[in-house]
Amino acid sequence: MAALTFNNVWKRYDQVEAVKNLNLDIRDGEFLCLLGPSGCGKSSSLRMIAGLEFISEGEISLGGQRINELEPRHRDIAMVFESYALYPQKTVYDNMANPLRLRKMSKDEIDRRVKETAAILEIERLLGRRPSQLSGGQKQRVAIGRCLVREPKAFLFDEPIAHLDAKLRARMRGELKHIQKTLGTTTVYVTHDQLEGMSMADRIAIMRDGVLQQVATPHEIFNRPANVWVATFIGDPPMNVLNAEVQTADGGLVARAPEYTIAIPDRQAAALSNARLTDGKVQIGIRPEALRLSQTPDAAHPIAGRIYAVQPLGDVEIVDVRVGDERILVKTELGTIQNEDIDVPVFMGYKPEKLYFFDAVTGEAVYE
Amino acid sequence: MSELYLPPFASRGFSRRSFLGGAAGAALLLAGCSSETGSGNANRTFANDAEKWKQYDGKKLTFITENTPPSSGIKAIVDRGDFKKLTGIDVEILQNDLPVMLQKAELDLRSGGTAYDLVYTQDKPVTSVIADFFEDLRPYLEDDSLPQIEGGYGEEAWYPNYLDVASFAYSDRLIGLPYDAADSVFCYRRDLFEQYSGQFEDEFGYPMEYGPDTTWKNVLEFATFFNQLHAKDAGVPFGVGLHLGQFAWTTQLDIQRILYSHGQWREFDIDDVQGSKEPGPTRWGDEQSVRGLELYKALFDQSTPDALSLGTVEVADAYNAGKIAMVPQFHEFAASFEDPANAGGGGKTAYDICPKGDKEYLVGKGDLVNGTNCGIGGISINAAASEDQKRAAYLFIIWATSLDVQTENLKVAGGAPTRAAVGEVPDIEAAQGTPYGTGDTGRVGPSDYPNALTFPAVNVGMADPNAVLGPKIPKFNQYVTIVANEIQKMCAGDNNPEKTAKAIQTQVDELHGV
Amino acid sequence: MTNPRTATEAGSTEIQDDRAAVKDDDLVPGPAVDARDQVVRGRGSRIVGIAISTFLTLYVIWTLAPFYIMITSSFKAKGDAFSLPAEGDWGGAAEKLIAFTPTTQHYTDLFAQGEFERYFMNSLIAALSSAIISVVFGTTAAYAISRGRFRGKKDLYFWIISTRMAPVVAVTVPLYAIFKNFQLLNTLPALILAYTVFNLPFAIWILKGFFDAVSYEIEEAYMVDGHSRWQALWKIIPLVAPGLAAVVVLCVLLAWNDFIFAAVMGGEAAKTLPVATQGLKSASGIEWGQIMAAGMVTVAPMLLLGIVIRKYMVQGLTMGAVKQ
Amino acid sequence: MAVNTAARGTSAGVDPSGPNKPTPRRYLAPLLLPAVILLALLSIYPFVWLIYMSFNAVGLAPGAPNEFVGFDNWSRMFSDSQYWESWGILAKYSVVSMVLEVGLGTLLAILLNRSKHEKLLITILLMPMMMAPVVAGLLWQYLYNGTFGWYFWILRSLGLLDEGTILGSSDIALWAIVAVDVWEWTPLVALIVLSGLKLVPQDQMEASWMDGAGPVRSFFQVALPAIKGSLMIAILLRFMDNIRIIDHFIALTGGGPANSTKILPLYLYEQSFSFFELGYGASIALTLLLVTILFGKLVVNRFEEREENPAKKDEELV
Repeated sequence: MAALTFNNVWKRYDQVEAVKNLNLDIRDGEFLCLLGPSGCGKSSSLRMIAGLEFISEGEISLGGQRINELEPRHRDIAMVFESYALYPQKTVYDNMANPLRLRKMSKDEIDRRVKETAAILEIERLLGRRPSQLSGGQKQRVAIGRCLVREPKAFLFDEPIAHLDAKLRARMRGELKHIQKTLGTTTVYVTHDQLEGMSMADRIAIMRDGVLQQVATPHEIFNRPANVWVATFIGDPPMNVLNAEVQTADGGLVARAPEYTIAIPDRQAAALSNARLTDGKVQIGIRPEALRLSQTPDAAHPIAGRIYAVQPLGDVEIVDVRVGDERILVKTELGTIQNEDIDVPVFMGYKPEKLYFFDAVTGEAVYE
Repeated sequence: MSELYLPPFASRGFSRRSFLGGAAGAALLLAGCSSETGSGNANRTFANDAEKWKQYDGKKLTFITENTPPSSGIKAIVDRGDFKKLTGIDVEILQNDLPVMLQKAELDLRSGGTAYDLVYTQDKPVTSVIADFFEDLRPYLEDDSLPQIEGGYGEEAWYPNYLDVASFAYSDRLIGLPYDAADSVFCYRRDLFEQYSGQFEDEFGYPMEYGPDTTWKNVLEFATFFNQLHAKDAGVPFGVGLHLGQFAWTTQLDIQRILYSHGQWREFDIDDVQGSKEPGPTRWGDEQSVRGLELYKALFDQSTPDALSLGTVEVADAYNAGKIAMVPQFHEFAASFEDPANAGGGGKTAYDICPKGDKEYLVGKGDLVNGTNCGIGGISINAAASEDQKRAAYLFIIWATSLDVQTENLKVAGGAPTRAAVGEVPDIEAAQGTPYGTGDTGRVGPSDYPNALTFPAVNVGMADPNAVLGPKIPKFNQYVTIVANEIQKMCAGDNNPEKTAKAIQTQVDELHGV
Repeated sequence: MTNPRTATEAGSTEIQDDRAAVKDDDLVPGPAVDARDQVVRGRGSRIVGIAISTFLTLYVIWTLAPFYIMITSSFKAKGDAFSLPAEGDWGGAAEKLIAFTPTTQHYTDLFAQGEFERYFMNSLIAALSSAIISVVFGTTAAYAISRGRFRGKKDLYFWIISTRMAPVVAVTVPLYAIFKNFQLLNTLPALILAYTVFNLPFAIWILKGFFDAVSYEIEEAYMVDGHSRWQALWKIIPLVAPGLAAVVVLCVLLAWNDFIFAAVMGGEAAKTLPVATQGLKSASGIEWGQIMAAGMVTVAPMLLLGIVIRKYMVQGLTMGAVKQ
Repeated sequence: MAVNTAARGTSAGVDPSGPNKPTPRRYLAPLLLPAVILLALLSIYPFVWLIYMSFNAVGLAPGAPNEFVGFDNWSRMFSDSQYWESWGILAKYSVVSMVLEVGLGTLLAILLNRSKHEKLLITILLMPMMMAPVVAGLLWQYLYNGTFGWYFWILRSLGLLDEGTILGSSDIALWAIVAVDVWEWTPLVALIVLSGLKLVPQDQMEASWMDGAGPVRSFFQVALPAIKGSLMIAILLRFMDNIRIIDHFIALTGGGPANSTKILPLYLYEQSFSFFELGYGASIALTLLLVTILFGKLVVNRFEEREENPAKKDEELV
């Protein structure tokens, strides 16, 4: 078990820069999630740790030791692949025993470890089967088992549960977290699914276009996103972002758009006036759950719009509201909206303390 | 397959001489035969020879032959229109490697096909295999409605022995006329002989000179000498070249020369000219054959190390490249030996009769002769062709074997004429080596008719008692394959001469059901 | 795919891996082709790299050297140009191999005396005709086998394939006897039929694979649109066009390069280039220059084909084991 | 579990993929029959003829009766030492060229697979295969020639050949033809194996590195099982071609020296078309055919297995 450090790491493929100057400390025993959309460089980063990709520039160290030049097999890192990558001609037992055999472990020891691990994963009865006789979830467990038996310095997971159905995914999230906590092994987990990151990781590292956006606990990522991109990436449904201009009014600051004007709370007003906004342009972020709806206009619901669509989701419903050219999602309790007809006028209110402000040009969040 | 070989009538030992001797009987016989060929123009009368030549104006003949210079020469002469002008007949000449040619001709003739009107019939590899499918030419010889052979059919006009070999197989049917010839002569580097004669004498006690009495044992010693010389980085790489590789029948000829030189040893107890469809037990395996093989093996050990891959052509290439001092070779190769572009050629070669047998290798009391063998190519007519085609084909045969065409062929392509008179054409006579027997048979120097350099040697070699003409047996190609394989094995060191001779004997006798 | 070195654009023989599409992170290099270049290697890797380059270079030389010698020899004059330097004289060897005065004599001789134009045409006619027959009959049969479901299909299919694999000589023996009865010997039709023995099964084999890859829904769509079943079949022919091209090319290659059939059944009237080339060997002299020239005439058109349509050549030569 | 049913469906012989829905039979016949009839005329009829010939002494002349000889040809064949020797030479030739071609071809395929010049190299590798085998034979005969041959000269100059020539010695000639075969056909093996390598699952390769395997170990653990099918196809195709095509032998040695290169198909050719023992030839041809058909069965099975493989691959992703 060891800490992992990225030090000014770059990854280039010919013309394309996949990872740009990545600096990241992963603590010993930590469960870190590398989160980002397709092509953000998260898999490249993971594969550089594994040794499956060259490090174009910079340094990765494991337990304080530089590992750039080490071949994958000498790094003592285990990895679970998206496709599980089980050896089709080998039984489950042999798949799991393979890394141990390569380490010239004694037969008894191998047997003991494989059976122990199989017990943890509840796959003892599958040991004699071949991968083609397993379901997706079972294969996934075997792939994890192949990593666990080794007791490596670090685990790498590359979208391990992406191909499972939703129900199984939810269950596996819990199990993976449990296992990681039990073993306490440093873990890097790559996913594009923010839910996996939020639910499992100690910390999340969010990447976009090869650049690390933010590293923080799930709580912090959700509540204090570093920029508008992170803010909209995390959360479901995503945060609403409205374009407005900051203006002075009534001794305070307001954000003004053609359809509405939002008063900026005092604690943020100071930061916003200090911040050097270009032409006063600002983006306002409001999570759908921070908005409330009324079908009658009043002071608590100052923003007027019209219903575009209503999506009921059991106990809550998502209301899609058109305001001028923009569309705003509101998450509200079922039954808030009586008349669901299209184009019926509605009025929105918000909690001022739940407003986020971002520099419209740089996208950086502005906090007090 | 045996039913294919049932002879029309058995006639062992019936030779041309007896046939010609009984002239009156023959005339009767011919009269009888000609009446059978009573279709088409057979009974027409013609005002003159020109009309006789022209009677098949517009016909087309196909002649399948080997891809050797004489045939290329004929093709060149035909292509320029000589024969067409004379007869109005078109001739398509197809040239192939001999095995391919045989394969095609055999397939066609055996199946009664008429793809080929005329077939090149090399005496042993072709004639002895498909003799039964050729037209008997005797009626044609006496047919007034056809032009006749210039100079007649007889020894006066042709080289001795050629007629016998090309005309008969297994019967008294006359199935072909000699058209070209490949006779073995002994070729050696005269420049090297002169240069090292003294040195050789110092070591072996007699001068290194080649003559009619030079024996195979002498040749072996010459070769040994040259190889020793080469070990000291002088002379040429190898003493003597052999024809061991590539084609089985040239391998058989290579050993046959040597064996025949010792007591005129023959492979079968049969008549060389007629051959036999049931040759009986072979003589392979007897003491003389073992001695002969021992001599051959000794020669092999002094020959080029790649002898097993050298066929006739390859050994000539090696000789031309200056790698070999002596080689028994077919006389048509003189043209390439005289080519000044070649390192070993260009006037350095002398041509003489093949070596004589040596008494050291003779078992018993036979004669020692200068064993000489040959491949005599005749032209024969496909018996299955229509009457008119056959008669038109006959016109081609007598034209192609005529004195003028043979002389022309010698000029065009370095052909190998079958008529003695070609050698008497003034230019060609001048180009020949000095007459045999003067002690200086090998004429050296550039020539317009390089092949003529060999004529003096050929004249003697191909005459009795030196010439060995057989064996004509239906399974000749199988026979030579056995011989070649076993000799190659012997030379490769897999078998000793005695076992080799016995192995040949066993297989050949099995082949003939003895 | 943003990575320019991924497998997808690499062309013919690469097999597209559908996992690439599922993969979330497009920046991961495509499977198989280049990925291993990206793997971190140990210290010995440079030496290994040099060894690999050396091996590949040597192998290319080993492959091309005979061609080089063939081409140069076909342009060398007789005599000295053909002689070899003394053994061990590498300098002299290099000189002989590179510096000589080229002559087109051998080619002129071939076409002037050897009737090589006719042999060339014979080769072309025999090869093309057999290819066309095979592709026409092969297309319908392959379609039927691909789409049809009937008893004995497997056995029928195996019989067809085994015909392609029969030893040439074994087939020649009876075919000779049969063609003789039909008086086909020494004609181009005999050769065309003989080549069809091997080309037709081959065409069926390859084209079946192509038809298998065309979804039946496409035909159903045509039929729903109002086409008859025959029209629907006709409409999907363009979809197997690459297969048709591959088959034509390979059939031509096989027939063009045949020796045994042409030697035994071809005769003069249907003499093809390989037979004519072999026929230049004679018992009284081998004109290596001319044989090399004839070899060039025989091989050049196929080399050209091979380079132009490499993809189909690869597929056909491997009996479709290599899919495009 | 859906996967398992699909797999079961496959092994039960039902068309797995779905596209090949049945076409009504009345449409099949006109499509299938022309080719089948043509092929039957060109293969079954000759085959029956071949069997008939093997029991006869065949006369080629029209009307010349074929003489029924019972099992004479067959008993002669079984007691013909050359027949068995020729099998031996064929086996020796095939096995050695196979080992070399598979070894070299696999190595080449691996290197090609990682090469930046893959396309160029494949084009170069294709070149020998484009050459008519008989022309290749002639070309190599020239290269081996003891007077003009460059390869002969090189071997001599390197001191690798002290006595004798290449085609002239019964110890070397067969290996010299093997070299020609390797030259012309190793690329074929390489291409087939290369296509197999393209199917090697990269993730499994990586997994095995992560497990701690070195390049050699991971090749045997992951790549080899994946290319096994391709290798088998390559091997069988080459074996059958060795039986099918004898052009190299005809051009290079004609079976010599001392029958050391007379492989069985060549012996058959000699018996049939040099000696016109067509009946005997037919017996030999039948035995060769039998062996080829056995090999053919194996090849077709392999192909079918391979065609089912991609399905297996998909299922791993489910």
